[in-house]
Amino acid sequence: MDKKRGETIWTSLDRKATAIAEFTMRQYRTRLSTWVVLGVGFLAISVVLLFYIDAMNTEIEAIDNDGDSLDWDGDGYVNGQEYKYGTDLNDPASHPGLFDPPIDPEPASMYINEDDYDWDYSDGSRLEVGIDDDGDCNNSSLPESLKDDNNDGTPCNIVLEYDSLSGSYFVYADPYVDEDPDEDRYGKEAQHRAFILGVGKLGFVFLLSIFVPLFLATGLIRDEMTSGTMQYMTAKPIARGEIFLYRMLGYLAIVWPYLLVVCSLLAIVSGFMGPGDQIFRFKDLGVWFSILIAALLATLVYGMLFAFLGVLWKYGIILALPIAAWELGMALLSMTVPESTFLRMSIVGWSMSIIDSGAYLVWPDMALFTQKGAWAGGTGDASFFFGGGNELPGYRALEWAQSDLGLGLGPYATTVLSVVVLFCQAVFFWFIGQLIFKSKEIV
Amino acid sequence: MIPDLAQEGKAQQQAWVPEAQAPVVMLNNVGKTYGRYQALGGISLALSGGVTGILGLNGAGKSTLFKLLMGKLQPTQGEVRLFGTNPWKNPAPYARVGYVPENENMHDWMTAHEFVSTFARLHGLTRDEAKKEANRVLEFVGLSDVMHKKIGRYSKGMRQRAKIAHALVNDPDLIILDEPLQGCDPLARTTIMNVIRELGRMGRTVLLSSHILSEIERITEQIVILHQGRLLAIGNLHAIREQLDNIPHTIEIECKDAKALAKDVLSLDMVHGLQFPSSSKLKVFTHHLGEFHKRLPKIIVDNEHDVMVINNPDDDLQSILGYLTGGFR
Amino acid sequence: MSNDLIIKTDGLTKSYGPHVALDNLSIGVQHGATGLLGPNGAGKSTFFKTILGLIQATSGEGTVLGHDIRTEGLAIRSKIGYMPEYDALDDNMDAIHQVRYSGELLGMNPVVAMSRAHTAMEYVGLGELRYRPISSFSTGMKQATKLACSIIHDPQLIIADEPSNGLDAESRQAMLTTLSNMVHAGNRSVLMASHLMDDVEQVCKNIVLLHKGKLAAQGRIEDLKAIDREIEIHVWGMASELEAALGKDGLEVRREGRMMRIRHEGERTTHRILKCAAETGAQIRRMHEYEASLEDLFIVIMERFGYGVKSSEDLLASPAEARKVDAPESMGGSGA
Amino acid sequence: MTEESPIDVSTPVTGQGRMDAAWGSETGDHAAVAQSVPQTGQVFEQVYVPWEGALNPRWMRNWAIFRHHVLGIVRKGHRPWGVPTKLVLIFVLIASMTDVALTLLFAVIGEPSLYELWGVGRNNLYAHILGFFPRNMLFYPLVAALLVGGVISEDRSNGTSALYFSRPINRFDYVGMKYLAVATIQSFIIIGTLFLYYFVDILAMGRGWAWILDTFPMFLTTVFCAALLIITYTSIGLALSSVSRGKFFPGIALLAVLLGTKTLAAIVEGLFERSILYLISPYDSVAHVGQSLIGTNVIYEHPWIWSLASVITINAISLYVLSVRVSSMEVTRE
Repeated sequence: MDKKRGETIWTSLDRKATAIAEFTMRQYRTRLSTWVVLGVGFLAISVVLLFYIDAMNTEIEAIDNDGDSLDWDGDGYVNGQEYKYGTDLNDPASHPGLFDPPIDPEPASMYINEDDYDWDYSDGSRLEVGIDDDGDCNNSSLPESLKDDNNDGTPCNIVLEYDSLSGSYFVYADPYVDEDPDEDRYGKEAQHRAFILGVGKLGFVFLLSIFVPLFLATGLIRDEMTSGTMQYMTAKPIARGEIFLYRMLGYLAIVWPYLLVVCSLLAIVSGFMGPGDQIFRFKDLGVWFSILIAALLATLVYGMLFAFLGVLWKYGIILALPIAAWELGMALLSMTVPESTFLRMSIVGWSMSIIDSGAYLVWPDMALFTQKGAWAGGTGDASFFFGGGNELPGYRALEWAQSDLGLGLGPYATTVLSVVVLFCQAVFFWFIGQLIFKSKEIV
Repeated sequence: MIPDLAQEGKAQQQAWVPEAQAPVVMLNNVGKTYGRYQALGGISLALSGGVTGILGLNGAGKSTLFKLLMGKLQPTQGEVRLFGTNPWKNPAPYARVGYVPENENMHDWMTAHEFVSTFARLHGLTRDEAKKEANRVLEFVGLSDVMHKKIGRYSKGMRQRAKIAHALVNDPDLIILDEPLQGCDPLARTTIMNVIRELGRMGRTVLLSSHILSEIERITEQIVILHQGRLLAIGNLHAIREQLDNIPHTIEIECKDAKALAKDVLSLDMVHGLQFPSSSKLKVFTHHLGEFHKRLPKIIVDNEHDVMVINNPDDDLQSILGYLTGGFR
Repeated sequence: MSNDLIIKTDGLTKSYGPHVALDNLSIGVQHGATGLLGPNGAGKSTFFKTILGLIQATSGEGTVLGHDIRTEGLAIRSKIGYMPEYDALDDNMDAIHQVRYSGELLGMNPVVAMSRAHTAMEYVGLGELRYRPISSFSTGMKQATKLACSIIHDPQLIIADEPSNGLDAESRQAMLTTLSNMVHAGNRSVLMASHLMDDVEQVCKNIVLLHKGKLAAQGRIEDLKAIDREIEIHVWGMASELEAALGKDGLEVRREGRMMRIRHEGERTTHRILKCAAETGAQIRRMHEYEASLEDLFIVIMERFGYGVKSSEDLLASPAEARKVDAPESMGGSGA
Repeated sequence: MTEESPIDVSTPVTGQGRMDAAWGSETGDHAAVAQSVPQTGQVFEQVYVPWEGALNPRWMRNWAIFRHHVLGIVRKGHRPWGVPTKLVLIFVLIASMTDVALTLLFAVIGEPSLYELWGVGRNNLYAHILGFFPRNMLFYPLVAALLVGGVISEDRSNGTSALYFSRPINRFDYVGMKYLAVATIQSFIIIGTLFLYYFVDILAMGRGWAWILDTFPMFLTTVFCAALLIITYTSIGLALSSVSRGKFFPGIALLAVLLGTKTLAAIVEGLFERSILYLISPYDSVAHVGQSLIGTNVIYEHPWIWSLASVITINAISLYVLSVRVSSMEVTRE
């Protein structure tokens, strides 16, 4: 049609696109419900953020995992000190104070969290780690054979073996090595990671990405059709498929910046609040970035899906409810069984695998890190001192929020594949939607 | 417009009627049924140029006809052609059409200027061009002083004018107005009628529907009459009336002395009946209305009759509609 | 006389913040049919709501059928029938049930309501259509159903907001006849708002004209009409020539299309017109003395409030050709 | 004549002005139109039938509103609930009778251990009303959402609010009756099936008085909890319905409130092991009260009185919003 002034078809397309997108954005802006929905979404995420801030500011109570800060015999010398000097733990008449020269009793706090983990990440399949910081292995009166419980030839160390089948590490530890880890240090880090993953997966990809499109995108075409205002737009020289697409653009122009703002806010706050020596945890930005990508794509796909349902049937929104329920189930499934085939038939499943890939790249020690929490200085899965699963604080949250890559591919391949699949889903819904919209009679 | 198509050879390929000759609106045996209900049954017509009033009672199929033309509905039978193109699933011909739907709902949250310029941009105008065009058409319909106010605050007449403005923004060749005068107060009605008449004078094809007969009569004499989905008549109002020759035309004349006038009137050979409802009233029946009216003034003046009222009660739309639809009720 | 007033307001004022919707209205509506006129936004709907006791007036007082509008809203609403301007029907219900339900809402027994609903539907002319869903109704049938809803309890006063809006000639006539029947056969009162002046003229004896919340005029229609005389002719063929000839003859002519109005200047005016017609060969299809309609009255009064009628000449302030230039050819413009 | 007419106090309407005015106006051939009316054959026969009956008082009007909404579920001629709504209601009604069916089944089979699993007991009574999956995740909120969706907002969009308010009905009655009607329909499904469950158990197993005396307080408590649940859902839903124009927004918003707060609280519990945020979830607050009153295993850490307070607060806020919105509702079509 337009062949004037050297215009290509693209410039005129572009004009129509911006016109409808701007129109849609203005429509959203003038509606109170838009702001209520976005505001409530922000509020909901902020509530979780508040809990996070509170958790970061609360010292996690230190637990004496190995019990050496106790003073069983009441002689003023804690077990750890007596043990170090070889006196009898149960005899009040035997303590280092009777030595010559007498040794002053050490405060009990010296024997809490005194033997923290000193494992570093390495991607070897078998590692030898662990230093007996407090010397209660090296200096103990145990025979050498017992000091090398794991039979690796070196006394007082820990051997980690990576099991590629289960994707986790086995811990073979000599006694009294790294047996009293720092709960606060571990717990903060674990909670921090769990928060990022949990809020990213359930907060952004599930809660925001389903409910925001449910409110904002369902009516994009349907409301205009029921109120009859679609009459104006469909009387202009523009294909219905384009109207569908450009209305979506307008929707994305509202939702995507919103997600960007909320995501950045959380990234900045958690970056400053997070544990660690550095002022800002720059590395985490990678995870936040993958969360953002996942949320953007999820809102795109859900938006297309719900707009399509709105076109399909006047009561299309009722179909959205079982879909939302299915997606909730899939969200929970992908956090527990990430390799399930069902996930391939969902939207959250693919979105969450983007987040998992991001987390895998930024925190490659995740498997080891969770194992640390589970082992908990030997008190976790092995009943060494007190017997019975005393995982470190934060471990359960992290285990709940974190999941492995379910596709059996590397992180980059998983990300690329997921992005492509989500895009294809969006295009698919758009295509079907515009086909139906095109043959709809507008009464 | 024409060269574009010709040089691409499309006209020959797709066996289109070359645009210059294609009527603006062409319907060939077009029908539309909703379930069991027939809204339009087999209508054929071709229109171009000037203002045409589409007339019919509520539910006669006027809106359905317009929606078929605008590609909002798919015809159940027949073919619709707009500038020689099928409008269903094909937005191309809308570039030359302006459509004012009957629907009262509008984008209340926009100003009229935003409304018009947004839709102007859908015609491929740039932002600045669209703004300029919006100013122009809003000025044209007389909304320039309130165009930066929200449409939600407009009265019905202003809303109708805003709708007309949005339809005019691409300077269309065909303007379709579905009940543009409904719900307007007399001031707004007069203004809108002037706008429509002016559009017709500018050589646009205007289709206009209404059920208020006197309104259409004031705008145009070119009419299409629909009744229960059927095409009853098309053409000039008076021509239609004159075609209905089996029903004699009635002329009522009021004068001082009806009998005396009757004598003189009888001398005209086209008169074939007289009636005296009262002593000062004369009813003349004729089959040749134009001829009679041409000669009547002379007779009156020459014979110094004192005529107060001449009335032609069945020359208006209402009576024509009555005659035409009478058989179908 | 004040006993005859069914609606009486005294200094009624309603303001929404700074916006004054009703400004010191003192209106007396007599028994019988009364038309309420005013352009859109004149405060007609607010007035209705105020006298129905649905919104509280800011100041002033009034009575409807002897009940205070401030305190006795329920009693007023039991005695009147209100027919709103907009659609007020549930599309998915059958007409008869909608009408019956509206009777039940007034406190009728379901059985009584049903029999009255049949009567009312019959009365408004929807007898055969009463079991059809409202969604299948045309505008005229919907309006009739709304009327049936409001007259089910045979109210003393029917308040109808734009009763003939959107109706074709036939249904309009039916609606107006029904309303007049209520007044004449039933001896009820009708207060109707309308844009179509013909309608008001047909049904009502009195009018109240509102403008921007103020009372612009009230009284009997006949009293309000001016008595300027004009002769209206409908010309067919040779209109321009006739216009010129009439002008030459010294007659004042206004022309719109094939219709002309000529100022009445003495007995011989018609004769002069016919003479000119005979000379030019124009056919005068119709000629009669033009009686001022309510619409003219409306326009006169509105003009005094500063509402101009935009004429074609105003629209043509810039010539059409000049306007066309900047429209690109591709969009159907004439091109440069 | 013009001098005396009220329109013409200051400036006389001159002939010129009249002419101008008349000019741009209608043809003025309404006289001709009027004449031609009889010619079109318009015969309009009307018989005016006066009615002098008395109108019933307020409670009868209210009963009409209530009846209109409740009977609409089953009969034509009353409020037309949508087909999807009716289908979902039937589906949920059947689905919430699974325990009734299983009780009957195992009573017939006569296998005591299986019967113990499904028969009336604290846990099963609780689960009938307050079980999260699937009842309070899919069924009951969906029912509430569908019922509540258009109940006020459709009156606004159809303009039928004028039907109520132009009649002697005040706002309180209007909203109160709608509330009651919606709550009653939910009660049929939730409490009705609970009663059925209880009595089927008595009949099928031939329970004696001792058992009935034993379980009846528990049963009554369950009924109370069910009422609490219905009231809470209805209050929130109607408040949402009163603030919106569409039919769908209130429904989705209700589901979003119920499931969104639950999800949010679940996130916080999962991450930080704190159950306090469940106070903002209407379902969990009611469930917590129910767990404490019925005496099943309490899965929340905070005291149940807090949850009760939360339920009351949620209801109070909703009812406040509802009353404010309804009292300021315009009598027009929006």
